[in-house]
Amino acid sequence: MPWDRNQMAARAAQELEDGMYVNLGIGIPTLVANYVGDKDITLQSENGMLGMGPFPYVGEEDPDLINAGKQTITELARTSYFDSATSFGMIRGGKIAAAVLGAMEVSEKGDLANWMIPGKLVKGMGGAMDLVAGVGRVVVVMDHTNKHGDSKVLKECTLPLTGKGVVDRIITNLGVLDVTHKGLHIVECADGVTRDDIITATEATIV
Amino acid sequence: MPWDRNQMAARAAQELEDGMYVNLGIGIPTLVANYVGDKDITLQSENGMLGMGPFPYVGEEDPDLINAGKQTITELARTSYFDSATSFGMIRGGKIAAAVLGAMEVSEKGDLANWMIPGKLVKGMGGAMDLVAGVGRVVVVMDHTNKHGDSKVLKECTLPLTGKGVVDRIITNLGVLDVTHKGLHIVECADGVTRDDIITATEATIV
Amino acid sequence: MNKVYKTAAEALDGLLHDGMLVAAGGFGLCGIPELLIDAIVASGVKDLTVASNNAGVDDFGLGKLLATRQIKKMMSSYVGENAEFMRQYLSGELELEFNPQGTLAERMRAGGAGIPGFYTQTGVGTQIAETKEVKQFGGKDYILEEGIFADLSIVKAWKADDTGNLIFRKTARNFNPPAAMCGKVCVAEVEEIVPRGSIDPDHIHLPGIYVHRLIQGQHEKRIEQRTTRPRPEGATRKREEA
Amino acid sequence: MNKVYKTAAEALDGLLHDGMLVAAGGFGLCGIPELLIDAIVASGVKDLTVASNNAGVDDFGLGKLLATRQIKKMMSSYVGENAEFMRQYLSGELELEFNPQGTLAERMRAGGAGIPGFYTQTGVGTQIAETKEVKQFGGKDYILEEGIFADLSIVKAWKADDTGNLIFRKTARNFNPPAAMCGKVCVAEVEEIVPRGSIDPDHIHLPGIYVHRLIQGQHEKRIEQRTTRPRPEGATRKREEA
Repeated sequence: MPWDRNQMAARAAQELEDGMYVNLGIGIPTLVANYVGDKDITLQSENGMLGMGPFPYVGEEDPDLINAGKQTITELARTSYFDSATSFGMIRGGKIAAAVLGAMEVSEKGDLANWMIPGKLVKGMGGAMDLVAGVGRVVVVMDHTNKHGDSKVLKECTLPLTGKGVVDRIITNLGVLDVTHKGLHIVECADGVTRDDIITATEATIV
Repeated sequence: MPWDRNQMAARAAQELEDGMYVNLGIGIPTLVANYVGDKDITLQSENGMLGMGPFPYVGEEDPDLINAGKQTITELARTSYFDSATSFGMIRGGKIAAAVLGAMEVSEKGDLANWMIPGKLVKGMGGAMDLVAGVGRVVVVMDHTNKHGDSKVLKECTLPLTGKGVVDRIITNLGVLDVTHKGLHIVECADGVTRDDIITATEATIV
Repeated sequence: MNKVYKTAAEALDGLLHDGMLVAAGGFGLCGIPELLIDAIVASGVKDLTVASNNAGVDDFGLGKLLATRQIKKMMSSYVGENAEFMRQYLSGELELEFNPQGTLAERMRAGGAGIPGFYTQTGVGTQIAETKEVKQFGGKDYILEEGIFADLSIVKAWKADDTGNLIFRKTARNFNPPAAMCGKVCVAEVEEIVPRGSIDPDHIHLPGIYVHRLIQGQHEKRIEQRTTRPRPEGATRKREEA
Repeated sequence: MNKVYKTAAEALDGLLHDGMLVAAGGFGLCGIPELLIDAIVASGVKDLTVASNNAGVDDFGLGKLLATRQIKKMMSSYVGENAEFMRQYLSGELELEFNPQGTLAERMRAGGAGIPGFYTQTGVGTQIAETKEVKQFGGKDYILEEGIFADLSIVKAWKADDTGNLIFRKTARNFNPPAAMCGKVCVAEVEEIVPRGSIDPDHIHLPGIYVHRLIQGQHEKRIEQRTTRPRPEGATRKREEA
């Protein structure tokens, strides 16, 4: 049975190691925070914070304390604040060990498209281009196929790119794939999902 | 009679206007602070401070509070501290209205040499190149001639440059000269000094 | 040196002209110069280019300047919360220059620091790079991004002293310092102006040299997404360790 | 995540190798990582390139590493207080790359921020520009300066919490933040380590992400030029307005 959103998040959480500074994107990646367990992970919010805490208790929302998804959050004992230039300085400078991001499409070369559908969706890339260009390791978490059943794991992305050759690992509802210079390598299959199931659902080259 | 060090500093202080942020170099320029009178001037120390105060009282020296000349100083009510990248960001970015600097040589084109005598003096430029390239107005304060009686106001500098075409005004013991695109223009003569005295003491073109 | 003005309108007096480039601080609706935006709306100045990470929402922040059609062009990284923006952009009434968020922040800081251009890997191989010069360092491609030099900066801080030294609060700092740095003139609005000397000089986030005019005012500080969790019985800690 | 080490030697264990590039914080003798410098002297590592604004004095700070001839090359803006430095340089035993002070600071920050190169007007038309690429922006010449990517950063702060968040004191901040940013690994020495949560997160000057290892120790904090003025009868104020 393919993984659900929470199982995908839990799998992504296994990518994170003790002591890491990590940036989690919006959507399923946000759920990863619920599964880090005892690991000492510091979450960056790219609007200017390290050490992002959980949502506040009702009545304790602070308009001056939001995450990159504009949600009210809280601080922790380790928290620091800084401006946006400093925040992206640490992203671009490779100080963030890993980012877990959603995607619309990923290619077998590690290209990522997650910011724009021409003529349709023009919200902007936000910090995604900076993150994929700068962080140590990029892990994508997404459904393997779109709502029409088409593969989102492609030979070439069809949508405008967020970054070229930037994805290290893809975690989907079907399993875990690594981007290698020869093509995609299946690392793990979800419970009850076979290699053949993944190959069938994938347009990209599997090696 | 030519101006002495303090008179030169007093004359340089007239260049400063109310509300200005100013950087004063080492030597005679440092004395300028004694002559600003009621004008509201904020002094920058390029090692990371705005609002430089006077020397501390004996016994109140703080090793963490020095100016760019490595002297112990004090802070004022307006003081702020910042790192060196920020400090030179404001210098390079033109936020400092004026710098008053010493010089070894100045040319009629506004070239300045004040950091090096090849084979002899290799202390380094410190922040001088950044200052002359970045601040709004560069005022040089120096003796008109060197100890051998040779003019320090030249057609062309002979020493390695600190900056090219960067000097706006020259204040010497003999008077005040402006750098114009045609040559140097005598703005003012020290008491008892004539235009001819200045012309005689100057190698550069006076217009 | 008097930097303190009574109202946003007075603080902007003489600074506005049609076609100017304005850099604005804020992220989403957090830490935005809401009073100065309102005063710019009231001034009627038009054909503005605005460099700001976001474009407000339909009825708040920069969204108000979009509603009045005073903005000709936005330089932003994310404009997803603004339906009127989307409409004007898709119909071709509004120009939009998308900048990766970190590139936008760095372009502002660079402008303020006298740096006309810098190289970054962000956007290499994407449409962001299409019109930009590419240069290799250490065998890798980087693109040239230019500093932003704004005619006016508008920012929001928590507190100021009367010399313009600013402190921000939590994530409301965001784009405000780089936006402030890149303006020929910077006007700041704050929740409280305190006498000089009241703020520890080691706690100042933005030195007063960057701030030319200053107002104190009441801020709505609207919350865009109020996310909470239930309070467990007896829980009172506001700050906890993960 | 344990960043706290007992001694400077332990904190540097495994990080030193001959020929490496070290970025050091400090200005003059103010805010220099004196304990880490001593430990590097003791380690015997050699052929170092050191990026530091100054080179210490003959018997203190980086001057100690010059005395032992462990430094092959300095990247500095001002080395005027060091006679041994001058001797080694003039005799050709020591390489010296002069950087304008602001260019050096910005090169460190750039390295830390993933920016391999930036343009500046500083040094245009001087010997600093001789080997550098020139580019025009708005009709003016600017030279290309490259980011510094150090193998190791050594910095001194006033206080740290156990997660490596740093605060500096007065002008002892100086080059320490940009130096810390540009190192693959950064080791910081502080006067006091406090538990996480003890420092207001809005007062932190350098977030712990930049600091990999940390020691607490006793600092000499030598004063280079002790300048004072006589105390007027009854004067006690330490902070006054000009």
